[in-house]
Amino acid sequence: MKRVGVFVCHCGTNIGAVVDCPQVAEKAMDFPGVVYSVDYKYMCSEPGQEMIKKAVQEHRLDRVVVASCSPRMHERTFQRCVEGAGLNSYFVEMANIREHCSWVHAGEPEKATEKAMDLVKMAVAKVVKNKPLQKATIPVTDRALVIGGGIAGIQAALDIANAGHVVDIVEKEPSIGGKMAQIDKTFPTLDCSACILTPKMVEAASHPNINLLTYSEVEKVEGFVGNFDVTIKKKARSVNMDVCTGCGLCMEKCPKKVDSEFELKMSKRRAIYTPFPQAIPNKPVIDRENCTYFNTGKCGICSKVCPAGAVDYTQEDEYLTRRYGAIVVAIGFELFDYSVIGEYGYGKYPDVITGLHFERLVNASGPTLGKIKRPSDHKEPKNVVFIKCVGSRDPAKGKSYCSKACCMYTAKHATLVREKIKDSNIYIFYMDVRTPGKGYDEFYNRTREQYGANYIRGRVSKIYQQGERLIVRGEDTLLGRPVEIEADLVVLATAMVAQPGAGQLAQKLGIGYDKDHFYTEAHPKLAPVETHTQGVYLAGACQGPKDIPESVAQASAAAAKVCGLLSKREMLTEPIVSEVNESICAGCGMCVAICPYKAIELKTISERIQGQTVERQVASVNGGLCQGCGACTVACRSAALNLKHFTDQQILAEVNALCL
Amino acid sequence: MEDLTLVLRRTAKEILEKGEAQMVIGWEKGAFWYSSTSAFISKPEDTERLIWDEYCVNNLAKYLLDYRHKEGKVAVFVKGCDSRALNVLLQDKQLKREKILIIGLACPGMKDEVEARKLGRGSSIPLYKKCRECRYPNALNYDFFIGEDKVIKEIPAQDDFSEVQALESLSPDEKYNKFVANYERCLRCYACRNICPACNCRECIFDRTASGWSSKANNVSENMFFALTRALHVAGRCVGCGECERACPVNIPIMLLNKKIIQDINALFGEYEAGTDVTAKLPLGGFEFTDPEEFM
Amino acid sequence: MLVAQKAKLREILNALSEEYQVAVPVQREGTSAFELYRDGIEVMFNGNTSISPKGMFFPQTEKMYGFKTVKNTTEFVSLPVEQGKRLLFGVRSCDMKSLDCLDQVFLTKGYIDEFYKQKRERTVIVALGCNEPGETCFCASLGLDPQKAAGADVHAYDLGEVIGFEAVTEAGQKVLDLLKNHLREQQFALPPVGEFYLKPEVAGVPEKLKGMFESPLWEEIARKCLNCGACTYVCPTCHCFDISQDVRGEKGIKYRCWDSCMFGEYTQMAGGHNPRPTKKERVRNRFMHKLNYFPERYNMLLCTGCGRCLDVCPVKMDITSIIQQIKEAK
Amino acid sequence: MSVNEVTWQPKILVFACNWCTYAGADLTGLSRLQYPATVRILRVPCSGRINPQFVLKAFQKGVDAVLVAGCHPGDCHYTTGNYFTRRRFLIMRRLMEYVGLEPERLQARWISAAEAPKFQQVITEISEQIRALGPNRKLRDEEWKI
Repeated sequence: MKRVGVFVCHCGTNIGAVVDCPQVAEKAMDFPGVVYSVDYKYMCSEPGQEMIKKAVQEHRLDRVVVASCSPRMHERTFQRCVEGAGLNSYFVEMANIREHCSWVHAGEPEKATEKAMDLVKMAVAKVVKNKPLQKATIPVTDRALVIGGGIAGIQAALDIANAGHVVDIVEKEPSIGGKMAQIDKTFPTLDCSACILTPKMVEAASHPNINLLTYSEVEKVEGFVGNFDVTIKKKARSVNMDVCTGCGLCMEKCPKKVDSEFELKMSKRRAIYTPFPQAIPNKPVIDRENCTYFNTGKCGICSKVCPAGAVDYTQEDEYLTRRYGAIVVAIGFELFDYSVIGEYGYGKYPDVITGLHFERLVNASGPTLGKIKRPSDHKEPKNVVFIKCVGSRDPAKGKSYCSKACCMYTAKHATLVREKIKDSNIYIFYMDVRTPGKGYDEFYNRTREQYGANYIRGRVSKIYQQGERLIVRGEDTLLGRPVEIEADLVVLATAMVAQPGAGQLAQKLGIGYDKDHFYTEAHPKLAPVETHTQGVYLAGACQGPKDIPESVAQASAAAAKVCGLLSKREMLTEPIVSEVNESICAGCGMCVAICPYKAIELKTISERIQGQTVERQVASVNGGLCQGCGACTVACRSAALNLKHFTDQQILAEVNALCL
Repeated sequence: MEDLTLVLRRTAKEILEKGEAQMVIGWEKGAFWYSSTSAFISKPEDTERLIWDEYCVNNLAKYLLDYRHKEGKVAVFVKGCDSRALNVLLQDKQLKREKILIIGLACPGMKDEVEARKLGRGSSIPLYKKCRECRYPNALNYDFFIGEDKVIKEIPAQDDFSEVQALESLSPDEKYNKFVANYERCLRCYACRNICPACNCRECIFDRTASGWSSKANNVSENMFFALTRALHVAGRCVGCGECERACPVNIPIMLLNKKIIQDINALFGEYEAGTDVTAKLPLGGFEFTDPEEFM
Repeated sequence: MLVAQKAKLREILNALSEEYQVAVPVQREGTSAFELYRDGIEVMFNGNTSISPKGMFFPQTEKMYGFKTVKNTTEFVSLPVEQGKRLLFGVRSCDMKSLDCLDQVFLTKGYIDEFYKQKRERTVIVALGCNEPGETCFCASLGLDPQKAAGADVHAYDLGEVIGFEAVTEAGQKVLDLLKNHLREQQFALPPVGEFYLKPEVAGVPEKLKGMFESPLWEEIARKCLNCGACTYVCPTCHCFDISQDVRGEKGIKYRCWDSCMFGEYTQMAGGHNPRPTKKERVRNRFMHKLNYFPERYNMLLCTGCGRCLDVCPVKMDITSIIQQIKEAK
Repeated sequence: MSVNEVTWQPKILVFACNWCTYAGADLTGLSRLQYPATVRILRVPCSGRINPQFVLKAFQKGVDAVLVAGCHPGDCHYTTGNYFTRRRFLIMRRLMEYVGLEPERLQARWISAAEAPKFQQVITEISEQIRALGPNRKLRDEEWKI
């Protein structure tokens, strides 16, 4: 017979004001197995935990039930507590009488008390069936993978590499750098984006511990923390990277011109190209879709002019599989394609552009060499209208969330216009101005006061072309009157959205994502860079809209987590995994098909059956791969599979207890 | 069928004489004119016992499990339903194809023994209901076929779910009362399970009371737990051979549950006919992202 | 002989119901069993019930006692026992014989099973003679008189339009006394008993089986067996049970329920060993028990020739043919 | 447990996956959203762990309704567990309705960790439905008193 101790927590008045805790404790003494029961103000406090430890000793308890808050809050606390008392840490169960009881039945103290008793009864019924579980160890491969070579990926890779671990960066574009490479200046300091980014890019490229795998994508992820086997597809560059010197002759001579993605179609690039002059690696790729040679079999100029003979039309996509101990996902964001909605004439009027277009227009190496010229007729705009929250905070047409960086970059844009075009007028339509951040509000105030940007609170209802100008019609909600502005250029602060392939990558990695396809962190506050899949971490805007400093900070945090993991040769694994009763298992393999982690395979065992040795197949669970979901247990008709700590018998015991 | 009986005996004899299999599983005559029963022949001279008549209803596929760890091959005669059953056993990885010699038969439909006993010799005996409804009378998967692999029975255009639908149209209480009436008399003898080819667990949870899943107590609640659990366990693997119902000593219409699930699987996840394709993915062994969504 | 028109059976049963809790054979949903009599229920006359009346004395599930744990002590609680006189109408010879077998088990050799005894003692039995044996019947081969069931309190005879009654015991006489107003005296000869189709010869079988434990016959016989429990559960003489409990929190009930030697779990030992691991051992045990062990201990076969096992077996295991095979075995 | 008509309160068992619905129920508490004290939540790692047999057992033992709840499709912490749940319970719900259980008594819902109002609403709705239906007696184990 087990000796269960029940500890009922008042949580100050959080529980105690609704649930009659002393009565719950008293009632608990009637439950089978309970030999000690007590209530206390704060079970999780130091004295509370001491109380548990003491009771375990004095009453020879071998199982503990803590009736308090959600196990998602304090399960670890009490596991450590009972461990401190000399019990296996899995000998504690929690009854959630706060979140699931006192807080939601505040007006019904009697029913809440009765429910609390039921919840304790269920926990007692389960805990007596708890088995001691031990964490096992698995080896850790000392190599990290960073997916995405933007500022977050670069920062994470550098931090990990500097700590002495080998890192591979996988970047789908031909160059690392990401969105930050397209940005002109950074707020609030207005230092040049390239000036602070390119040194980092160079550092990453030349770091002995970092391997760049550009123009590459993650194809498949198998394995588990410490041992991810990742297959990476290296897309054919058609240029031999080992031989190419990056002289750029091919790009000069290539006759085929294509819209530049980097310049957002505001200028041309060649079919053999680097995305931008400071690209790293600064070696070109052939865009096969647009290359004349690949389309017609004729041309071949690049090959002819290449002094190093690096052009190789026969190159094929290459797949390589490597084992990594940890993965940082830093695939960044994309901008909301507002042309789909078509409001504000975006996609229709050439002079309605996005903030990122503006970054290129204002950038010294951009299509206009830093002169702000409007796309339609390359004239210098005088009246520039900025519209914020385009697609953000707009659940009807766009996204419900705030894209966070727009208020600041719009202020920055306004400043840049005013600096470059002294006689310009700036009008900024906004819903709210949000400037939390070091130096941010000061920057915003400068924009208004020093640079004279006109902030108009209200939404733009319509934009239409009249002659050469755009008429922007809206409402100033502060003054409560309509506004109409003749604009030369309209800049939309479009929402940041998840990368289009974010969902698929998440499925490969087995990590979660929200309705907007931003990746879900393990805990919004306490585990902001972890995911629910052990060994996979998040950095940058793939987790949600972020500005550069935040992305960098998160990248360093993720790197710290990776270093923590890789610094050990082996790690402890959760013991809550499925197990097979081989004597019952018939080897039907239903579970094999169902396991999302490919943690189950059939193995052949030999067995004596009536004096005869026979070989038969049974399921076998890889404890390192198994994440403990338990889907296999339901597929197993004969119940040969069971999930430790959540066994059929434990769940049935809870069901039975509830119904007493 | 008498002619085929001779062919069947000859085939069995040859198999045993040539040592192509250590045993042949077929049918022989039972105590009454309307009963044929399973026969296990390992000597060539005993093949004379074998018969093939309209009472060879017993599905032989499951017997193969008894010999899966034995050396050598076992030959088995299969009708359409036996053949589908055998396919399910292969799909469930309970048999090795190379250890079985399958001799296919074209089934004309089997006659209802209960009716036969009632009506007497010489009268026209109706086919089992399950045979009237059968859409796969011929063996689907075989090493060789006796006679011509030509359908010799009338094939209904589609599965008949009318009884299921009739039940569905009742009120909750009416439905429940029907099932109570059926399962009140269940003896929990497990004949349905033991004859069912889809019930091929090494150890059934109902044989392990210690597992906490079931008790031996016989009452409507436990009996229905058994019935519903078994229906769920064979879901997507029930070949509709109806042997459960035939085996039931208290005449419970067991197929009412199985057919309901077959009907729903077809409607929800696309048409699926268990045991017609060994390589098919089991309906409850997977999912589609596009499955109907009702839980939002 | 005392007789009544068959059409008056309803009145008779209604009259008996005032004194007894009456159970009668009833057909329902393609099966038949003894059920508590309710006015108007149609009594089955042709053939025997598919389910034997064994359960009236030895129910499939029977609560034995309750228990409660309070703190660290356990209290036993006796459960209410149904009282009052019962009357079974329409029990056939074979099933009467099975009660003789069960009486041996539950009431003799120094062990009295109170649960069985209590039910047996408060039950009077009106047996019904068989004129036309069923196709699977073979009671005559086992020495039973299909028309006159030994051990019954009253013999009833199906005489076409009328039913004849003869009291055998004092309790039976009381029953007929109750029916005074419904019965009249009239001479009737019993019709001849029809021909049996199955005629196994059991003579010498129990003795022969003594040396046949290791016979290869068992493996052959067992091949087709599915190891379901249909035969044992319809058998009027099979009497194995398991004791189990239904625990709900600090309270529980001990109950016993039928078990079957056909099931693997029947001989499963806690340590994992099973002395009857395959169907060969289980089938052997069933027939050895019926035809050898039981006769050795109680001097009677544990088979009454009711034929139910032949009837229900999904794979047509046939005890008469098995008896034959035993006789022929070398 | 005997069913006393006067004092009867619906007893609703919620099988909740640890990552979404259990967390959603936690958030309901954190948000102080009130709902009837009729439910008892049983935590499982994933809705894919919920064996339909648990549901049958629960009805046998005497619950009045069962709610099976997990992450929205696509959001499963274990990637695909809830897709299996969906298949299993599409079949299970139909089967239970077929044998005469009122469909309200077995429901399945996707409730994310963020959907506290949905959790509140679903529980409130089910409680009302079950209150209207009254205690469940179908599939129930025999009741006994000692």
